[in-house]
Amino acid sequence: MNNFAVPILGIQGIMPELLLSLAAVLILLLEMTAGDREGHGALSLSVAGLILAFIATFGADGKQVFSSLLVNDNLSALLDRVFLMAAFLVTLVSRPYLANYGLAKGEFFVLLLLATVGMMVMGAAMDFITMFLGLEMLSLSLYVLAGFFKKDVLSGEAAFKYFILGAFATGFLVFGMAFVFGALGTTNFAAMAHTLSAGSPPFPSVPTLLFGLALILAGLGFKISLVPFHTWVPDVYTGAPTPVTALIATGSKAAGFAALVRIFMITFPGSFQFWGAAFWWLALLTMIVGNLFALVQVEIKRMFAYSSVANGGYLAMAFLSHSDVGIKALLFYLFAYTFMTVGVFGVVSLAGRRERLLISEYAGLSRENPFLAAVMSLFLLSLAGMPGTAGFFGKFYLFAGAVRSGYLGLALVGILTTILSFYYYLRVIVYMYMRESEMPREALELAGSGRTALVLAAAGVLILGCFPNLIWISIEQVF
Amino acid sequence: MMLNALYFWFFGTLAAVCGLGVVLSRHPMHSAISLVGTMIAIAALFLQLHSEFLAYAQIIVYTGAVMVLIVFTISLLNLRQTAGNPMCPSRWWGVVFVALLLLVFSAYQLIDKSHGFAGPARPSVPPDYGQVPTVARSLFTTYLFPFEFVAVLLTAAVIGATVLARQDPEQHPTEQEEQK
Amino acid sequence: MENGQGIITAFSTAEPFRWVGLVWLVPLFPAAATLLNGLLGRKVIRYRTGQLATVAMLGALIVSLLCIWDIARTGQPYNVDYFIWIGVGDFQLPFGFYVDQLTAVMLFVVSFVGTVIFLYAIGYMHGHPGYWRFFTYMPLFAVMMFLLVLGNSLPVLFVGWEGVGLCSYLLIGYFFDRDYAAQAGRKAFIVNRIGDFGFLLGMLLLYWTLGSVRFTDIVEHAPDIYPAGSVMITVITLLLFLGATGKSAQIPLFVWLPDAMAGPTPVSALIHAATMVTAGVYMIARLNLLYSLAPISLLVVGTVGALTALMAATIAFTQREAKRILAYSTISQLGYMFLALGVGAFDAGIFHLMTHAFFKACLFLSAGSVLHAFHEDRDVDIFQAGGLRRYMPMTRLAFLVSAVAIAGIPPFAGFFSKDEILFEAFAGGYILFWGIGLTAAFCTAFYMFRLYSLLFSGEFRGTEHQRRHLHECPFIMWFPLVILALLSLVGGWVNIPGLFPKFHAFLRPVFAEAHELAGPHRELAGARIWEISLALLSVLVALTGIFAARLCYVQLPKLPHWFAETFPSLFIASLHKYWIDEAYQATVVKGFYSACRLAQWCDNRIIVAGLNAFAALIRHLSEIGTQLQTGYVRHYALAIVIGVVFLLIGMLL
Amino acid sequence: METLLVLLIHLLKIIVVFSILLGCIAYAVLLERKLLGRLQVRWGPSRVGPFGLLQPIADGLKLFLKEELTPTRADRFLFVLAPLLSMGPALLAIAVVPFGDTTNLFGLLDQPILLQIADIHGGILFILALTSVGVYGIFLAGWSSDNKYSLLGALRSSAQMISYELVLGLSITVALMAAGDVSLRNIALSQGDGFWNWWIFSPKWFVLPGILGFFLYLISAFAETNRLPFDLPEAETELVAGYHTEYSSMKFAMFFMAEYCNIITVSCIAVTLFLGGWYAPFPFLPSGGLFGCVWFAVKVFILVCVFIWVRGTLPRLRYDQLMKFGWKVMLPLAIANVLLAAGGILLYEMWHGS
Repeated sequence: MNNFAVPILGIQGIMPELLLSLAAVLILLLEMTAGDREGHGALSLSVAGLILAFIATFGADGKQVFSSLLVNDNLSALLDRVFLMAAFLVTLVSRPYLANYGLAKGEFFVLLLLATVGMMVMGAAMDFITMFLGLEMLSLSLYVLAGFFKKDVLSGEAAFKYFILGAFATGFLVFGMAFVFGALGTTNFAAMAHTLSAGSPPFPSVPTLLFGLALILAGLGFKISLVPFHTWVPDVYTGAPTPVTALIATGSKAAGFAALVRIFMITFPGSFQFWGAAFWWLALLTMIVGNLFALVQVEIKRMFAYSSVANGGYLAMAFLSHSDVGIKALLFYLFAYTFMTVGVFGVVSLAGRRERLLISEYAGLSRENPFLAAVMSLFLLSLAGMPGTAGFFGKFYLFAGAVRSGYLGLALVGILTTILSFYYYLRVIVYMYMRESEMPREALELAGSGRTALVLAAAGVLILGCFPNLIWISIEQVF
Repeated sequence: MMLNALYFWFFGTLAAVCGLGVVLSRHPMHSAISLVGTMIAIAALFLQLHSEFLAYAQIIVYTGAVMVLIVFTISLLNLRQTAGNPMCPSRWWGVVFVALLLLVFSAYQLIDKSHGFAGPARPSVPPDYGQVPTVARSLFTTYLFPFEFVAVLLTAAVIGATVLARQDPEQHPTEQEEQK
Repeated sequence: MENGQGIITAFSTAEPFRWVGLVWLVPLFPAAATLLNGLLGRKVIRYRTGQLATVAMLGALIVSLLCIWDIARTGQPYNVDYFIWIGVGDFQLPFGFYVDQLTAVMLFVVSFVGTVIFLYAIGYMHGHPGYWRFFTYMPLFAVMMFLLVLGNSLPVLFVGWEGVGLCSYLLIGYFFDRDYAAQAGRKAFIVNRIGDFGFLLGMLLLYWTLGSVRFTDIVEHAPDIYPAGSVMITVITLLLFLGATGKSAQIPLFVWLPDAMAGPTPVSALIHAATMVTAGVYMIARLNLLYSLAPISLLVVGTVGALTALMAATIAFTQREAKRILAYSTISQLGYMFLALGVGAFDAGIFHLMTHAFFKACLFLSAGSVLHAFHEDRDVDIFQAGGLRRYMPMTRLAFLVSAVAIAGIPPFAGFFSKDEILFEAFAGGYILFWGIGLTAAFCTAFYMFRLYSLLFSGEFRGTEHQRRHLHECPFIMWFPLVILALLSLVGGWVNIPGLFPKFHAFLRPVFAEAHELAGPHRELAGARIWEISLALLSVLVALTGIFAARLCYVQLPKLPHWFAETFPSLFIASLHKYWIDEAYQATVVKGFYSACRLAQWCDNRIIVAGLNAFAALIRHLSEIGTQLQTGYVRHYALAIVIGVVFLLIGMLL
Repeated sequence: METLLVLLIHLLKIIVVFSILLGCIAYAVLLERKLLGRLQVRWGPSRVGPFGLLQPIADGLKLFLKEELTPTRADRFLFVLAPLLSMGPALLAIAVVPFGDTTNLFGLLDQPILLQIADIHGGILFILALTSVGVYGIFLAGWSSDNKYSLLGALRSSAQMISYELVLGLSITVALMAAGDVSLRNIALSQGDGFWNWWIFSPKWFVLPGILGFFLYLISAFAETNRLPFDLPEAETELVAGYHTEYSSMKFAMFFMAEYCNIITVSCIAVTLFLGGWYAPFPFLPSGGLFGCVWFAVKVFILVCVFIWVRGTLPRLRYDQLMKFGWKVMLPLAIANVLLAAGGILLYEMWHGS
């Protein structure tokens, strides 16, 4: 009976994931035994785990592990770094934020780490099964994190909506995976690509396959909040605790894009003529709707929610470029986007003792807390795409890629909507610097870790804005 | 052969009828019970496909655990009357729409066939396919990672459930104040 | 990718070692000082920040000298790429340095004058609030200036260009709690932005047409791509020159510099006299090949320079504040440099740049000493001063030496450089330019000795309280004055026409090609005779100016009043700076306002129907859109389903 | 022809087994009443027939003839379905239980037949699946009666069953791991040659996991069958007979029968998994063919008696104690037991070289 072969383990291929999971378990044990009420232990353990995992990402060797279910290549390593950075910054911001609400619990950090593990598995997945499991891990943790403020009705609402709609979208995703499996007889990406190339008549046009791909696009489109799958975004982003929002907006979105890249750009580039148009329309709609709706928002988190939607549109543009150019531009923008988005949400979470401020309530922030106002301005300018910030090069690479692949119109729409976005980004700066506050705002004590996170994010924005090549070098190594 | 067909049609019809029951029942409890029926019928169909493990797991997990919880919830909510007509026009639209969708898809399936596309050659089903030892073996070899990862996933789920369900000791005073 | 290659070639020993290979250390020293002072200045380093910054500058100076020595020894330019700065597909822009003779001169000026002024500032800024802030910005400025002169491509130069602009803005507004300082900072910033706009446009055009913005490529390809005198090259060079007029305070964008004196005096000396404002001159000299391909542009440069030189000098006649007079003097001297560039005498321009850096820095620092004695931050009214020679002998001596230098009396530095410019203009056939230059030389001598006389001669005219506090500045301040005064004396000896033309020989490789293109007019019969007689003439003119000034302000103090009453229009015109600021107010600002009003009118009448309606439409759309966000999960789910349907239809049909 | 014969044999087996089972159920009731009587020092039923042996028939007649009541606000469909759902799985479970090895009925048949209705793969999973469906019978009965007590009883019962199902599954796992199979027949076959080979005392590991597993199984079986001391769902003092308050006549009888049927079934499984199935305790005693059935019946009888004995001995638990006991004592024990067993097997295999 017990004579089956022991599988090739490939533990070294999942080292980062393993380290994070270990950190999560240790936090749980600590919580159980020591009763770490202030959350110091949890914070330091998470930080240690994230840093170790980050170091471990440099061990990428391009090998497929666990019976080709996962791959440990440069792409996944780079994506891992995006996720880890997002998680790292969010972790640092969370500490003072949670302390403010008296909720510094270890579970928060555990779920955060596990969500990150989910993202990393998604980024490294070479198989529908692992990809789906990673997605579930990510989603499940985020559903709970979104509802972490049990006393807060909006937080509960956010969790509920996120959960229901997320499950709904996941249904489409799994359905799509089933169809692709039905068409090609395998769930493994490499095997699929092989089948496609070996098939005759031309496989890329098989309706069953396309049907499946469309559903997968819809399912993942939910994660990355492309219009019209974005409907959950404003409510969830607004309702969830702000650091969680930051993670949803960056890590989760990046993971969704990672999955899309693996499926569409790496496995099915041959079917581009079929799915390309879909991305075109989605990107167009997303850019327009996201920016347009952001214009009229009065609540700052809601505004950033729509802004995040709009950014998803820019990112989706990358899928129209030729594979390698597109992926590189996408990766670069993911880095830039992570820094600036975690940055703005970090500022939002630390700017007031109360959640969900109106934009007008940021009036006079520059006087009360010049540091916050300054970094916020930097992040906003970067989001708007000012030269000298990371956002500029991110957009530049994306638009340039689109133009070079012959999608001038789409790039133009992108640029026009970017100009539109200046309006609502600068409005915040105007309020911060040029209006006096009408009512005294109770400012948060800006604890060390929160400040560190913001400084790091700002440094990231500036460094990428001045020396894009620092990241670009490692991006070039993806291929 | 005849028996096989008979078996299939019996459970197939049962699944379909129960499925309809889920959608058309006016009372959520009936819907839920219909769903249980569907699950069992599908499990039976799995059995016919020699996917024994799947069949049992389907019943144990879905019927024995998931649906029980749903039925619990429904009974605790004590819904006697459902609000309004369950088949308002928009739902009819939905039904029509889904039907159309399926129709389109079937049409495409036909086109698949008419194009002469037969799918990649698949190996014939091995005799022990779907049996418990086979499933177990692949779980511990090929699919070791997903299997172990699911454990982590479930841990996350348990933590999440605890976080959401646990009553924080600090919350009690406020609740009492609210009640006053 | 060969991204790492730059670093490897730069630091590997494949090539024979050259001292100039250490050039990357030059900006690194002040950068380190900036970092340390910025991070630890307020709490930890405090009053050591000044010493730290000065030591860093000294380090930069030493390395610079090594590099210059290397360049002088080998005569080979040194070009190095450190890393790919911006890389998109085939657009690869490396970040690198280029060191040739021109750079060497600039390096020397920046690092030497910088070191001296830093030293001075330790004493001058002592006791000021925000001491550490000053010594954070100053090394940062040095870093940016080094980038500007070292960069091997226009974008790197532009980074320095913008960086020095930023530092200038920060330092002008150093006393940010005072209204005038903040205003002056803003004015400088806005005026410079106009110039930068031209610069950026020119750079982009250049990239568009030439395909590269690296200096080596420009030198290599420009003559092939642009026919001499073609429209494109003219447009490019004019746009770039617009940038230069902004940075170097030339007509029409000079108005910011006098106001920029609101900053601390060392700032005025370093940034607004010796280094930053010469960036425009440096840039044109660096791109000499492009300009020599565009004669029209050269003519424009020369004209603007000559006019600026004269106009600023006449304005300086009537100003009352010491630093303001020096500021106009700076503008005027920069005009000289542009005049030199305009007549194709790039080396003369650079020469004047160098000598000017010495004596103008010295003048400013002396003025700073006076301010120091008056316990004044902003400026000193020269009619409230006088007789200071008794109280501040060292300062007076330094001031006198540099004033003589700027007036153009041999053997002081200014004589050699200024006279060469005038000679080149004359020799090139630009008689008009020569005439203007000569007139301006007279003016220079006059206003400079007016200033000297009013400050140091006669009796003290200020309050008794002030008089009691008058004192010579401490050693740490007068020692730099002495160094600079010394250089004002000997600085010109590196290029004595006929006898010792070392400087020209040194710079020749840089400008050789441009000279060939633009300088066929250098033949002048009996050159030596002309040269000597012209020199004598200009010395005469300068002496006349000095004499006139002494006459007016020492011997016959009534004379200026009589003059003002006799020719009120001239006097008032000069006093009011030819109403340039007012003209700007009336034309540009007012024009802008009326254009705005016109636009507003159009807006109200025409565009409300169009643009506003469009804006309203967008807003309306957004409002409608946000109403779609009902908050009901079922509606959200419906949206998803609709999306799925369209995706399916789109992908399958 | 061949197919028909196979069908016929199967049909016969089904008829025989179910007749016996139904008879057993009937007499299990009598047995319980008699035994309880003795435990409480009284006679128990003794009037109908010799020693009261015809009592079950009388009971059956009585139940048949009673009036069938349905509460007005009951959910009729589910009210009827509930007893069926209760009874069906209980009866079905016996289908996979092996009563003995093969037999050719003393040479009557050409080829031996299995003494089991169906030897399916994963038989134990089949039984677990059926058990989980059985919950619905009780739950729906309580819910459809539209009676507070019934609903509470039903809720308690289903919660209890779900909780203890985990323990049940985990305790069974020990035997499965030892035998390396999930087919009930194969598990039984792996326990031949003497009682020391039964998985309760298995030689594959030191004895503890087997015994612990057996007792865990037994305890959770009590809970699964809603027997004392875990019969909270029908606690008369609190809930007026719980989920079947509103049932009468034959429908009530079906719940009643399902309970006893379940007792017999769980005993059968316990015997098969832990007590050597149809094998005699000593290798020199015959256990082939119908002898096996006898041994099997004896073991089951003893276990059923234990059920009754426990009922007569132990008091009822409080509900929260019951749940706490289930989750905080039984479950950790069961998990630890699985680990223990796994370790034991590993050691054993290292010792014996797989």
